This record gives sequence, structure tokens and C-alpha cells, in this order.
Amino acid sequence: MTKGEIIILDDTCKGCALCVEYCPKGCIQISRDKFTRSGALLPEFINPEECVACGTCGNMCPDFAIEVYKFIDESE
Amino acid sequence: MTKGEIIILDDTCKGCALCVEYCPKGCIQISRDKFTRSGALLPEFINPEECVACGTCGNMCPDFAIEVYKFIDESE
Amino acid sequence: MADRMFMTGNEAVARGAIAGGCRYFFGYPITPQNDIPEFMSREMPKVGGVFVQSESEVSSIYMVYGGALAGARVMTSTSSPGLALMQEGISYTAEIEAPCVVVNVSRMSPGIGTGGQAGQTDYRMVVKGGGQGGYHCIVLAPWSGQEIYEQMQLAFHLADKYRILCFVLSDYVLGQMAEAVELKELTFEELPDKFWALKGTDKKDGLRYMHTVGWLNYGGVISWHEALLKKFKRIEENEVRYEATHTDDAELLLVSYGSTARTCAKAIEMARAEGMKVGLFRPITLWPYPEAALREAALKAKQVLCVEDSNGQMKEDVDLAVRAQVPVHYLGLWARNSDQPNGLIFPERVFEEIRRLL
Amino acid sequence: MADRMFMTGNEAVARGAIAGGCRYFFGYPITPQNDIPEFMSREMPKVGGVFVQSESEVSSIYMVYGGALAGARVMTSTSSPGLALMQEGISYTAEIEAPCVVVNVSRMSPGIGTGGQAGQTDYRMVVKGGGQGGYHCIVLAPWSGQEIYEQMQLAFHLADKYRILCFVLSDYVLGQMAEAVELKELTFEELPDKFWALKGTDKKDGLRYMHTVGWLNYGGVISWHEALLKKFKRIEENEVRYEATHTDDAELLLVSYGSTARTCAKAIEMARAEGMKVGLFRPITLWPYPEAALREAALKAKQVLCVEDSNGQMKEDVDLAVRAQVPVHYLGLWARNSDQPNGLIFPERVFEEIRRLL
Amino acid sequence: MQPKYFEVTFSGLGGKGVLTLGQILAEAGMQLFKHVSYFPNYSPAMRGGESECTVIFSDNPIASPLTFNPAHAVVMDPASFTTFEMRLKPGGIIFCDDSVISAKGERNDIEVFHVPASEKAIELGDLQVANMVLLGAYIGKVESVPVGMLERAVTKRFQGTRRESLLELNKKAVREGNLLARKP
Amino acid sequence: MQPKYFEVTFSGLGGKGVLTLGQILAEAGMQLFKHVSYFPNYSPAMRGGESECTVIFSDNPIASPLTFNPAHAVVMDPASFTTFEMRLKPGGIIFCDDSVISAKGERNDIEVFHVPASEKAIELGDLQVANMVLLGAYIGKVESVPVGMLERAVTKRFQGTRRESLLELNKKAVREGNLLARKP
Amino acid sequence: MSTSEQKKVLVCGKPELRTGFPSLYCPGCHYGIITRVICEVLEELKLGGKAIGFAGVGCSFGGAPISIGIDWASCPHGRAPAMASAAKRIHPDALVFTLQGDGDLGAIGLGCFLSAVLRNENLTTIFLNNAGYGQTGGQLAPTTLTGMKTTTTQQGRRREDGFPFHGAELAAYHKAVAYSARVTVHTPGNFKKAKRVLTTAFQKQMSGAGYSFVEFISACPSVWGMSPVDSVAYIQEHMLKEFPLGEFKNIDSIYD
Amino acid sequence: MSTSEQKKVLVCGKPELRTGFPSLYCPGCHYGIITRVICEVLEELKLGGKAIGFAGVGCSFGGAPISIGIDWASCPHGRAPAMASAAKRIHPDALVFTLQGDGDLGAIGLGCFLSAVLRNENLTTIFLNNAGYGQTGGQLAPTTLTGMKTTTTQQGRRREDGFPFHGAELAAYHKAVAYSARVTVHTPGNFKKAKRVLTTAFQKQMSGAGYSFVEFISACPSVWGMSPVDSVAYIQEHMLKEFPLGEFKNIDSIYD
Ligand SMILES: Cc1ncc(C[n+]2csc(CCOP(=O)(O)OP(=O)(O)O)c2C)c(N)n1
Ligand SMILES: Cc1ncc(C[n+]2csc(CCOP(=O)(O)OP(=O)(O)O)c2C)c(N)n1
Ligand code: SF4
Ligand code: SF4
Ligand code: SF4
Ligand code: SF4
Ligand code: SF4
Ligand code: SF4
Ligand SMILES: [Mg+2]
Ligand SMILES: [Mg+2]
Repeated sequence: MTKGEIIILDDTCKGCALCVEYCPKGCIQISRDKFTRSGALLPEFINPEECVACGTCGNMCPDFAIEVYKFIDESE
Repeated sequence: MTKGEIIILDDTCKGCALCVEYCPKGCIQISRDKFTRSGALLPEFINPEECVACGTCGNMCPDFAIEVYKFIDESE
Repeated sequence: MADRMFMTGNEAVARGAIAGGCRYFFGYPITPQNDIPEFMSREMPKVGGVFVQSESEVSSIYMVYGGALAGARVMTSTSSPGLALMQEGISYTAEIEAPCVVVNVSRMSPGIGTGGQAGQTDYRMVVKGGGQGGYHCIVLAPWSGQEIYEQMQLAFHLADKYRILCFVLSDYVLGQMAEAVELKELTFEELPDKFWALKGTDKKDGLRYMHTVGWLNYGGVISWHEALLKKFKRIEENEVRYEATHTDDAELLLVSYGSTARTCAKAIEMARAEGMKVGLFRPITLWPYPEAALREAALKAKQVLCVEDSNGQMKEDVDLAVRAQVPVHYLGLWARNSDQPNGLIFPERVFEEIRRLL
Repeated sequence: MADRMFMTGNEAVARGAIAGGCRYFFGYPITPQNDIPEFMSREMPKVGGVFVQSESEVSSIYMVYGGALAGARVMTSTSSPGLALMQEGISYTAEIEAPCVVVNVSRMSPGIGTGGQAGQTDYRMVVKGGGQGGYHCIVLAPWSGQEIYEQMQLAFHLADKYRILCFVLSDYVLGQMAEAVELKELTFEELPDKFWALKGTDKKDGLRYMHTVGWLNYGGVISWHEALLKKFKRIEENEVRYEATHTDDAELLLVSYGSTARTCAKAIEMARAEGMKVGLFRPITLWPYPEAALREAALKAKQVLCVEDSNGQMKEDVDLAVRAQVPVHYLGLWARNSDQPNGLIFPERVFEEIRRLL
Repeated sequence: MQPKYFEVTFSGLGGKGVLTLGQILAEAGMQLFKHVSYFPNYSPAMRGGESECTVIFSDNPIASPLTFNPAHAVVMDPASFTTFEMRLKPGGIIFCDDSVISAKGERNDIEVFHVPASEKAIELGDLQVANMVLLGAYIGKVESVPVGMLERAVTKRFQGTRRESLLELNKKAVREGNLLARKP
Repeated sequence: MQPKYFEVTFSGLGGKGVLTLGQILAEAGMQLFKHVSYFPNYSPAMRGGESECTVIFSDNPIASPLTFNPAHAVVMDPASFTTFEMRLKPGGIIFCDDSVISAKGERNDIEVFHVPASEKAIELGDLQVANMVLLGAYIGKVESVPVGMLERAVTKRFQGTRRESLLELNKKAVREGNLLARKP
Repeated sequence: MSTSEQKKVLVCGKPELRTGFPSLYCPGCHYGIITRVICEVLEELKLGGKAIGFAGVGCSFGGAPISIGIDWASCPHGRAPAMASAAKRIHPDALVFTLQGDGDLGAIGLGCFLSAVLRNENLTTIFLNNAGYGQTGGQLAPTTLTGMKTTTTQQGRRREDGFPFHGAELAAYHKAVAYSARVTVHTPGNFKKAKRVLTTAFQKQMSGAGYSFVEFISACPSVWGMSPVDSVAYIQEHMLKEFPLGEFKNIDSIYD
Repeated sequence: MSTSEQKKVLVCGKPELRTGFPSLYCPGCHYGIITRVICEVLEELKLGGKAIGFAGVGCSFGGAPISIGIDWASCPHGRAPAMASAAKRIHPDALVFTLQGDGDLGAIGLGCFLSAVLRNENLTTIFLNNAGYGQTGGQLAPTTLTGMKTTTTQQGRRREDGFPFHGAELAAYHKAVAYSARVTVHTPGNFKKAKRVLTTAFQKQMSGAGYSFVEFISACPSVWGMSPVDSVAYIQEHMLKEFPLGEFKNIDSIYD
């Protein structure tokens, strides 16, 4: 079951690819056709199932361009 | 027999009395009536017999106002 | 009546500053103004203020700049080479419009000069702006202990009123000489809160403030400069100060500021005693310069003699005012009584020059 | 004919300096002149010279001062805030008469300004002297890559000839723009040996030299200043440089220097094409200022328009020359095409102003 | 025969290589014209901001390297298009990368020359050479210098540098752009 | 009755206490005159050099605290004597420590008042108070302020300072100098 | 495990103190990550409303004030410690810190910084070590590694250009410094450590312990001429060899 | 012992390099003794004709050039190391040294001095520590002892005025410094040691070992408000407690 979700804010992302580098689960990848504001290639959230909502990509994004959400079981 | 002699240059001496302080033999003393150029009291060479020509007073005079001479036995 | 106290010009700087609400003094020793920081180091704590000896004049001006942004009434004092080191900082205070007071007890320059004696060679650095340009500072030029004491208070007021750096330009002679000073506390119009001050506490309006670049504050480079020019214009319209004495019938107009103006005043006494019609025009603000008033006085007289312990500094402003319509003579530092550092321009020598010209 | 090479104004500074015999460059990074130290760091060793990156502009000027006293042809380059930090040192070089060259690639000020784009706001700091006063520096104001290249050589010659600091005042536009430059090596009259140089070796005359205070060198304060004034006089008599074009029949005289003068030249081309009688007076030395020549040209024309990417800096010198005898208009930084830092005064805008006035 | 005077402004966002275009063009023109000027305007203290440069070729001395109303403009982003559409001299030509610029322009007294530069660049394998495509197209249309000279200037620019490996691609982009302009 | 205007310059080598004299005199005059000025001139950056100071008392505002030709001068070294003999106003008085100044002066239009100040000081036990002897003598002759006022100013100067122990000696020196001047 | 409702909770977003302005930094610049460290520490310590930052000349001159929502002044090159000293003397209860590049603090501002230390100012300095001058386009900085190429040492830094400058060690050497450490943000683990270190540094100031100093090793992809990802590797392989991480000093008070 | 003829030989007179000018220093100022140390060492090393001195602002600004007969420049306050750096780069074979007071080097010139060190300049610095500003009349210097009264710390130096500055130790701390020592001339024995130390320092420069630094503790009777003799005792009892004598570093080359 999916534990996390990230949202990449394409208006602030600068396409540095650090999130790709830091995600321990390989959930992020640079796209081939989506562009950032300044014309660089945008990252994409490609493996939602693997995401553990660890927050690493968000913390390490220099441009505050990633929001990380965790799915929490209400009953727990 | 006298081993040394000092000459105090009264045009450069500033009357600081350091020579008096530093002479290990007590050969120098501040006079009561002779003045330096700027109106301070001059030191005097009072115990020529005691002087060992060690050069200390000369070295330590901040104003290069003392010449120290040594008497050397020619036959030696 | 306020108390009278016998004090030197340098002491009047310090006491006047405290009367003007200054509570933070940042400064570095330099002759001939050391008694100002020395006085402040002793007195500031007594009035709940702080004295900090900076490690250099460069730091002094940045402490003043930082202190001004923190919202306090702050000042420094220095002398010529020290002021030269502050030029970059002065320009920054102009950019961000940080209100503060700088006292220059000038000495003979250039370079190390005479190491701290009479001289009025700093006119251009102070009046024209020696830093990266495009700005003005208000420059007050007192000529007595009393004026120093009062102008220090005025300086803090004007600085806050216009958010500008206000100079008080003293010199060796003014700093050393002692006279009785009436301890008159001036009152000024109330000024608005420094809402923009950095206090590290939430502001009344809930906003944080940042002081980064001038042009951003006004939305653009032209807008920023237009705002500055508008401010300068307001100051030129409202803050010109000068004193004209014996100018009504004068056939020779002396123009002089600071201690040298005192020398001229005495020379004029001597000349008047012999029936010579001589007047004195004394700019009290060197920026804004009392150009129109000077032109009027100069045109009325047949000729002008500018007296300054310098080699031709203020003359340019006199020329600008007079526009070559009457002759402008200049008596500079060569009128000193001695070639040695302790030389001075005495009233007798100025009187001689007056006699020569009339 | 000498080789031609396409290069930026900043590169022309560096190449011209090397052609002028400069072998020691001391400098600190600052926009918009970083390519000068970068070039020098690469090229100096190739010509047997040394490049040192100082830790600040304060140190740059003192390295230059020390290097000048050591007898070498030395220079630094910087931009506005950096130059402000050099004011104390510049005054010292004036005191001890140490020959050296300082290039200011000016940017908009005050303060941090635009962080490195167009601006001519440094006129007063450079021309009037921003340090503790009583001195002058020669100020050359080139308007093309060719002039930069040649004036760098001239600057080193004049510096040595008069034992004075010689400025070359460039700006963002001149520094960035590229043109073909003829690599012409200028020849100058032979200059005497720097017998006074500190070399740490016994001198020819067996004397050691010390450079301590200016007034002692001349026996007294008045004598020292008289010697300086005499030197300044000699320079004023011999080194005034300017260019007057289309002034014979001009009914409007444009006065402008540096890159802005180029802008004016183009505007004049446009105006002449429409039959308007406009001329250009371009001071090439800002000190000594070509006052007499400007007055003559101004009086011949019916009016004057001073154009400067500034808020009123050179105007004072124009006013001094013109003496209110014909109207002097001013077109300043508000003539830029944009309020943002990258705004520029374009020829088209100056042309518009010409049309308005004629 | 060449006319005696050309002026063109390149404009785009930092990083898109507009200054490079100006430098290469100026270099190429050096052989042919007595006078060449190049002036770049950008924020040296901010990366990625707007930048532009102007190149002038002339057989007479160039009074000023600045021109507010150039005859030609090559623009690489929408904002630049808007700006230079306004600034262009009557009768001028504006070259635009129509892969990224959708605006078509309002003025009737100028020509808008559309170049699918980014498309072509991606086709060639690297978006980064979109600028060269535009340059080639510009020269193809305006013919201020022969395309061979331009290619030599490109070679000079890349040869012996870290980016020498990109030389051929860049030359190719220039040629392709040139063809795009000559086609009609 | 006091006349309305007094001016005096004290001159000597640094360390001899001439500035102190001026300060004490100015302090004393404060009670009696509407206007008092004091101006010292010395090299702040060099010890032991020449120093001088001028004190002016007046019931009218003092235009300048500087005067090149004072009416009175008190000099403590030979060079100062020469200088102020030249500078003194006609009819003026020059007070000199004749223990150290042997010159007798050339001018007939001024009075030279000889005070054996150093001698008296040594007699009192400390060469350092020679200055006070001169001050006392000056006041004894010129009477710009009563000697009692002067003594109070001396007291104010020393009381509560590190050198309070020297107060009595200094006061005594002033009194003795005063007597020297009144004698003839 | 029941099939109960799932709630979506934000675990990492924009800190409150991070303003809405996009950063002025280049893609992949670690100054952006350090911005987060500063914001989060200030928030956790509840000091956002008490903080005054003084940003030196360099990429953070405008970059920091624009992105971190506290009181700020941007300072002339090298002079942040003087400005901060004055502010702290005037508002002793505020948290006053400087944020300075390696050129700003280690070159033009070295004297100003050390003099603030020598005056026993109660400040915190955040020192950004990117081994070069970012803002001006990549010249030699005091921290440039030996052999490293810059635009003013095009053959690499040589002997006569000096040895690399060690800020954290030099700070720790001084008696008036209560706390000094060097951190990086080039890995998630180091990011966390950096937060702890900065927390301690701010606490030292608030408790009056003495000067506190935190050096951040920071990647500058633009000037280093590398991709952001390669820059991270460069830190690990080269920067950390010259600049070891760790706390160099941690005492309760300089006055004991 | 024969009653042979006696010859009178000068064993201590004015060194040749000591000019004929009287010194500008106050009575009992140790700067005069240090003048002798410098003259004698230069003469013994035969470097008088190769030396260029750069004197900082302070009592030795004019004092040193006037009394020591070598090439000199007097330098703006704090900037001697920058001027000396340029001269040494231009004349690498000359012996180039700075002579700087504790205000000059430790306050306004601290950055300039350390930056010369950080650039690996091959210079010698003679540092005159008299615990105060002599020339300007006795203000607080970085070296002023805790509790010591100065004209700007009239109740004695307090915490918030900082701790005393240790020049020789700070120099030794730096990698680019090959030699650093602290000496005095307050006793004849120390006078001799000072000569040996300065000799070593100059030799380090001539052999290209690295920066060399010699701190002289020096009595300033005028500002300390003591007789010259009491000042000597003050050095022994107070100055040496804060400023221990000795060599803090002595290596053959900084490049090993
Ligand atoms: C007085 C002065 N000199 C030089 C500059 C130019 N300048 C701007 S940023 C900078 C260097 C910044 O380097 P660093 O401090 O390492 O900061 P970074 O950009 O690397 O963060 C310089 C020299 C300036 N603004 N002011
Ligand atoms: C820029 C500048 N600031 C201040 C001064 C004034 N000044 C002259 S000497 C001196 C201090 C000297 O103290 P120190 O360096 O300890 O030397 P010392 O006189 O004790 O030998 C100062 C501040 C100056 N000449 N220049
Ligand atoms: S780390 Fe942030 S800025 Fe960089 S690519 Fe990922 S989302 Fe974009
Ligand atoms: S939250 Fe963690 S696992 Fe999920 S995408 Fe980000 S770094 Fe990868
Ligand atoms: S040490 Fe020298 S100056 Fe001092 S009293 Fe003796 S001789 Fe005179
Ligand atoms: S030479 Fe030695 S013994 Fe003789 S007087 Fe001098 S110190 Fe005394
Ligand atoms: S130049 Fe370097 S430090 Fe500056 S913003 Fe770009 S990557 Fe960051
Ligand atoms: S003030 Fe001090 S250091 Fe200066 S000369 Fe006098 S005693 Fe020596
Ligand atoms: Mg950096
Ligand atoms: Mg000292």
C-alpha cells in the first residue's frame, strides 16, 4: 500500500536533479519533455508505490519545490 | 685598576634613569644639578673604578646616549 | 536660563550628542578628536548608553550603519584619514537611508598630513561625497562651542527627519578651543516612529523588515534616484543655513566657515575699527550650500575674499554662486604664520589681506 | 600598421596596461571588471610580471602604493564601492607622490547600487577627490576600446612623469562592449630614473630613502602644499585634453564623457541627418577639466545639454565653466529605457531631447 | 554587394546562449567590415535573468554600439519578442523561435520571421543549440556575412576548449538554420 | 575696576605646564567675565614640542580665540621669548622665567617683566611649579582676576585627582609668584 | 490491519519562515538547503520573531533576506560582524547572526570578524564555504583548495596564493568563541547534523556563552563547473579532505 | 701582570645603522632599545643594504625611519603588510619587514596582516606590544591587560572590551608562519635573547622558510603613567603573566 506521495512544484523547481539523487527508493526521475520555468527538464514522481514518505527529497531540494505527504491510517 | 669608562652624551640623553637601574655595579647615578636638553636631570658616571665595561648601560639606553669603553692591556 | 559650562569644542560635541539623544557611540582613536571617544567611554554608561571602541574607522561606520538600522540614535567621530576610510559605508547609509551622525574634526591633509593639527582640507570629501556617488549628506559647519552643542542636537534631528547621514564638520582649532556653552536643550517637531527599524521583535504591523538594496525599495533604479533627488530637493528648500553679518554696506565680502570664520570675524572687527566696509558670509550648512544668499551678498559687495585653511576647496562653491560676476580672491593655508605643522591663520593676517584689497 | 584585435573595453584596459609597462597588478574581484584581474592573473606571469589577488580593495590600493614606492609600474582596477574603500590610500599616494594607475569601471551607486551595471555616478569621488583632501589625481575618461588601450599607456607615463595617481575612468558599457583595437604602442619622452625608489639595495647615490610624511620632504606644511599646487598647475597647463566635434556651427552643445559620449555622438549623427546643428564637447581629462575650451564652445552655441548616466555629477563643472551665461540642461539617468538595473540611455532618447530643445 | 550597415540585437534569458551568438557574429563580421561593435547587456550579478546583445557592422566608424531601435532582432523568449516588436525600426525583421514564442505580433510595418529553432535543435539532439539554429536562419535571411565565415567563427569559438566535442553539432545547427531561412 | 578685555598667551616646551596655566586662568576668569576663551596649540602627536595657549577675557563676545599679537605673553623658554617679543602688541608685557631665559629683548615699546620662576620653584622644593610662580606673577601685575579666585581655580584643578598632594605646593607657588610681581 | 480511512499528512513542505519568493540561487546550490536548515532551526527554537540576520556580500546578500522571513540587513562586503555587533549591543535580547561567504568573511572581512570575536561580542556567525567567489563568477577565495582552478588561478591554486583558510578551526582557537563546528548538507544525515549544530550555536548565544560559529561546506555547481550531482561527490571526495567535519569547540561559557 | 700600556676600545656605541637623529620617543621608551636590536641584527647579518622597512602608524611611524638608516616607508594605519607584500613581490631578494604597533596590527590591521600570512607572503613582522595606543595618548588596544586602565576604559578593561590579543601565538597557529616568538628588552639578558630571535626571524625570510614574526613586549612609560623604571617592573610582574616569552614556532619550511 502506498505510504507516501510527493508533489513537485513546477513553478519553483529548477531542475537540479538533486531529488533524483537523494531519493533512497528511486521514486524520482528526470522527465524527457516537461520543462521548468527556466527551461530545464522537470523531475517526475515515477514510483509512488515505493515512496516511504521519508521526506528526504523535500528536505534536500534547494528550492523548496517538493511537498511530501504521508498516508496515515486513521484507525491506528 | 679601572676596566671601563662610559661617556654620557648629554645632548641625546633624556634622563630616563634606565642606565642607573641596569648598571650591575652601581656606577651611575642621577645628578642633582645637571640637566638634559629637555630639562630633565642627567645621569652621572660616579664609580669609574667599579665599571667592568660590560656595555649593559649602553645597550639598554633607549637613546643611544652612552658610549662604553673598555681598557685593554696592550701586552696581553 | 540653561546652565553654562566652560568646555572645549570636542567636549561640546560629546555633550551635545547626549543632549540630542545619542546613546550609542562607536569610534576609533585618532588625533585631534580623541577626547570625544574618551569622554563617551566614560559618560555613555552613565546615561544608559553604550560606548564601543571599534577596531578601525571602517568598522566604526558599519557599527553606526548597523546601529542606525537597529533604530537607535548613533554616531561616530573621527578625523580626516579616518573619514576617508568611511566613504564606502557612508554611501551605503545613503543607499538605505539610515539616519546617523558623523563628526569630522578635520586636520591637514592629504595623507597623514600633520598628524593632527589645523586644516580645512576635507571640504570636498565631506561636501561633495567621497564615496561611490549619487548622494548627498547634510553638512553642518559650526564655529563655536555653543553652535557645536546645538548643532549636534540638530544633526540627530535632521538625520532622523530625512533618514540621512548628517555631518558635523569641526576642526582642530574648534575642537581644542574652550568657551562657555549654555546647555540649551533644543526641542524639535515630533518625528514618526522608526517603523522600519530592525529589532528582532515582531513589529507593530506584524511585518518583518529587510534592508537590502535601495532600488528594490522603490521598485526600480530611476524611481529610487528620483526619490533620493526629491528628498535632496526638500532639504535644499528647507534646511539651508547661513549667517551674514555686516553685509549691508560691505565693499568686500569675506566667505568662510568653521574656525576660520571666527578668525575672519575678528579681522572684520579690526577692519571696521579702521572704517573699512567688510562683511562676513558664513555658510552654516555646507550642503545644502546657501548659494542664492551668497550670490546676493556677493553681488552687493564689490569683491569677495574666500578664506579657508586649505589649498582651494570651498572656492569652487563660491565660484558657482558668484558666477564670475565679481572677483573672488582666495586666502588659503599659505596665510599661516608658520610653515611648521603648528602654523595657523591669525586674524591679523586676514586683516592685512583685507587692507590689501580695499 | 599595428595589429588589430577585437576586444572588450575591459580587455583593452589589461592589454593597454601591459603595453604601458605595467608588470604588477594587485586587485580584488568586483563586478563589472572581473575580467581585468582574470586576464591579468593569466597574462602577467607570461610577461614576467606578478598578479596578486588582494584580500580587499583597501589592501589593493596599499599594495599599489607599496609597489609604486618600490619603483615598479603598478596598477589596480576596481568598481565604485571598491574605489570608495581606496580613498584613504589614494590620499596617501598623493601625499608621498607615489606614481600609480587606478582603473575604475564604474557602476550605478550609491551603496551596492545595481550590483554592477551601467552608471556614471562616481564623478565626484574620482574627480573631486574622495579622500582626506587637498590633492588632485589626473583623470582620463576614454570612450572607446582604442582610447582605453592608448590611455592606459598614457596613464602610466603621466603617473611617472608627475609622480601622481592617474585614474582611467571606464564604466560598465565601455567595459563590456567590444570593438577592434589597433595595438598601437605609444612612445613618450624619456623619464628620469626613480632614484627615490625603495629597493632594499644601496642606491647609486649611496643614500637610503625613506618616505614618511609629505611636509617633511619639503621642509614645512606651506612649502609642501605650494609644491603640490605648483605641480597641479603644471598639469593644468599641459595635460588638458578634450575633443570638440561639430562645434563650429552648433546651436546646441552636448557635453558628455565616457560611454555616454558615444551615445551622444550617435544622437548627433541622427540630429545632423535631420539638419539640426548640434555639437559635442567631450572632456577627455576630467581633471584637469577643459574649462576654458568648454566655456568657449558653450558661449558659441546657444545652449548646453549635459548628458550623464547619473543624477547630476559633472553638471557642477559644466556650470563652473559656463557661468550661467547660456542655459545648461541636464539629461540624467532618468533618460534610461528601463527602471530596472539593466536600463540604459540610448542614442534615440538623447536625440529626442535634442529635438525637444531645438 | 553587401550594404554598408547592419545592426541586430539578440535577446533571451540567461543560459540560452544569446551572448554567444553576438560574439560569434561579431567575430565573423570582423573579416568583412571595417567596423564592428558588440555590446552585451545583462545582469552580471544575477544568473538566468534577461540578457541581450547588439552587433553592428559598418564601413564607417560606429558612433555608438547601442541602439534602442535595431533594424533586426533575434529573440528567444516571449518577453523579448514583445519588447523588440515594440523597439524594432519600421521595416525591420524580428526572428523568433516559434517553438517557444506563440505571439504573432501586432505591427504591420515589420516582418516577423518564424524559425522552429527549438524543435530543430531537439531534432538535432540537443536543445542547447536552438540559438545556433536561429543564428543560421538570421544569416540566411539577412546575409550580412556568408555562412562559411560564420561557420569558421563557430569553429574558432569551440576549438581547443572544453566544449570542442560540441563543435560539429553547433556548426550543423547553424547550417540547418541557414537552410530554414533560405527555403522560402 | 577691571578693564573689559584681557588677552595673554602662555608659551613653552611640552611638559612644562603652559597649557595648565591657561586652563586655570580661564577657569578663574569665568566668574568675572561674560566671555572667556581658551585656545591651546601644540602637536598632539609629538611630546615635548613647543606648545602655547591663549586666554581671552572680555565682556563682549569674543570674535576669535586666536590672536597673533597678544597684549601679554608668559614665556618659559628662550625660543618662546624670541617669538613673543616679536609678536607682542606695542605697549604689551612679556613675562619670562629669567632663571632660564637670558635674552633681555630689543623692543622699547614693550615691557619685559622678569620673574625668577625656576629659582623660586626649586626654593619651594619642586622645579615643576615654576609655571605656577609665573602665573602668580602675571596676575600680580595684570590683575585680570583676583589672586584668591586664581587659587580657587587651582584647588578645583587638583582636588580629587591623583595629584591632590601637590595642591598646597601649587597654591603656594602662585602666591609666591604673586608677591614677586607686587613687590616693586 | 483494518481497511480504515487514510489521512494525508504533510511531512515536508515549505517552512513557515521560508517566504514565497523563489530563490535567487543557481540550480542545485546548497545555499537553498542551508536556507531550510536556518528556517527550521529558528522555528524549532521559536526564535523567528527575535532574529536579526546580517547577510554579507555574496550570493546570499539578497538571497537570504528574500527567502528567510525575519529581520535582515544586507551588509557591505565583509562588514556584517560590525553591523551585527551594533545591533546586538542595542537589542541584547535579540538573536543576532551574520551569514557570510568565504570571501566575505575570510578575505575582506577577516579583520572585522576576528575583531568582533576579540571584543567578546555575543553573536553567531554562519560561514558559507563554497571554496570560491560565487557571486562574482568564480575567483580564488581563501578557502579554495590547493590546485583547484578558479578564474584568477587558472592553472590551479599555487603556493604563492596561500593555503586554504580554515574558518571553524580559527574560530575555535579564539578564547572568546564558545562554540565552533563545521557541517555540510550534502547528505540527508549531514543535513540533520547541521540542524543540531546550528541549534546549539543559537542556544549558546541566547545563554550568553560566547561567540558561536558554524561553517557550512556548500556546493557551488556554477562556479565549480559541475552538475549539482557531481558537486555533491566533489564535496565528499575533495572538500572534506581539507575541511574535516565536526565540533571544534563547545564550552558553556567563555568567562569561566 | 705587567704595567704595560692600556688601550681604550669602544665596546658599546651607536650602531652604524643608527642615524644621527635624536629619537622621537619619550624618555625611557623601549622602542629605543628595540631600535638597537634591529640595527645590530641587521649589521651582524650584513642586511642593512638589503632591508626595506614598513613602519605602521603609531609612535614608530616616523620614529623608526628617522632612527634606522635603511630604506623605509611609513604606512597608513594597519596597512604595512600590504605595502610590504608588494615590495617583496617586486624585490624578492630584499629583506622586507613590517614594524607595527599593537593597535596597528591587532586592531585596524588585523585582517591585512593575517591576509598576508594567508597569501604565504615571505615577510617578517616585528610586532610592538605596549598594551596600548601610545601615539594617540593611551587608549585601549587589543593587547591591553584585563583590568588595565586606559583613556577609553577608565574603570579598567572589562569583559565586554574583550580578552587581550596574543599576536605571537596567533601567528604561530597559522600554517604559513615558519617562525614566531615573543621577546622583551626589559633586562639585559632578554635584550640578548631578542637579538638572537630577530636574527632567526630574518634568516627564515632570507631562506624562504615562510612568514616570520617577532613580538616585542615594550614599556610605554608615558601611557602607563609610570616612571621608566617602574615600567620595567610592570612588564615583569604583569605583562609577562599574560604574555609568556619564548618561541612558539620554528620550522624549516612551511612547504614540507
Ligand atoms: C567592496 C566590495 N568589493 C567587492 C565586491 C564584489 N563582490 C560581490 S560578491 C563578492 C564575493 C563573494 O564571495 P563569497 O563571499 O565567497 O560569497 P559567495 O558568492 O561565494 O556566496 C565580491 C568580491 C563588493 N560588492 N564590494
Ligand atoms: C586611519 C587612521 N586611524 C587612526 C589613526 C590615529 N592613530 C595614530 S597612531 C594610532 C594608534 C597607535 O597605536 P599602536 O599601533 O599600538 O602604536 P604605538 O603608538 O602604541 O606604538 C592611531 C589610532 C590614524 N593615523 N589613521
Ligand atoms: S531537487 Fe528540487 S529543484 Fe532540484 S530537481 Fe528536484 S524538485 Fe527540482
Ligand atoms: S519522500 Fe523519500 S521515498 Fe518518497 S520520493 Fe521523497 S525521498 Fe523518495
Ligand atoms: S638610559 Fe640613556 S637616556 Fe636614560 S638616563 Fe641613562 S643615558 Fe640618559
Ligand atoms: S659598562 Fe657596565 S659596569 Fe660600566 S657603567 Fe655601564 S653598566 Fe655599569
Ligand atoms: S554562484 Fe554558486 S553559491 Fe552562488 S548561487 Fe550559484 S551555485 Fe550558489
Ligand atoms: S607614547 Fe609610549 S610607545 Fe610612544 S614613544 Fe612614548 S613611551 Fe614610547
Ligand atoms: Mg564563496
Ligand atoms: Mg601600542
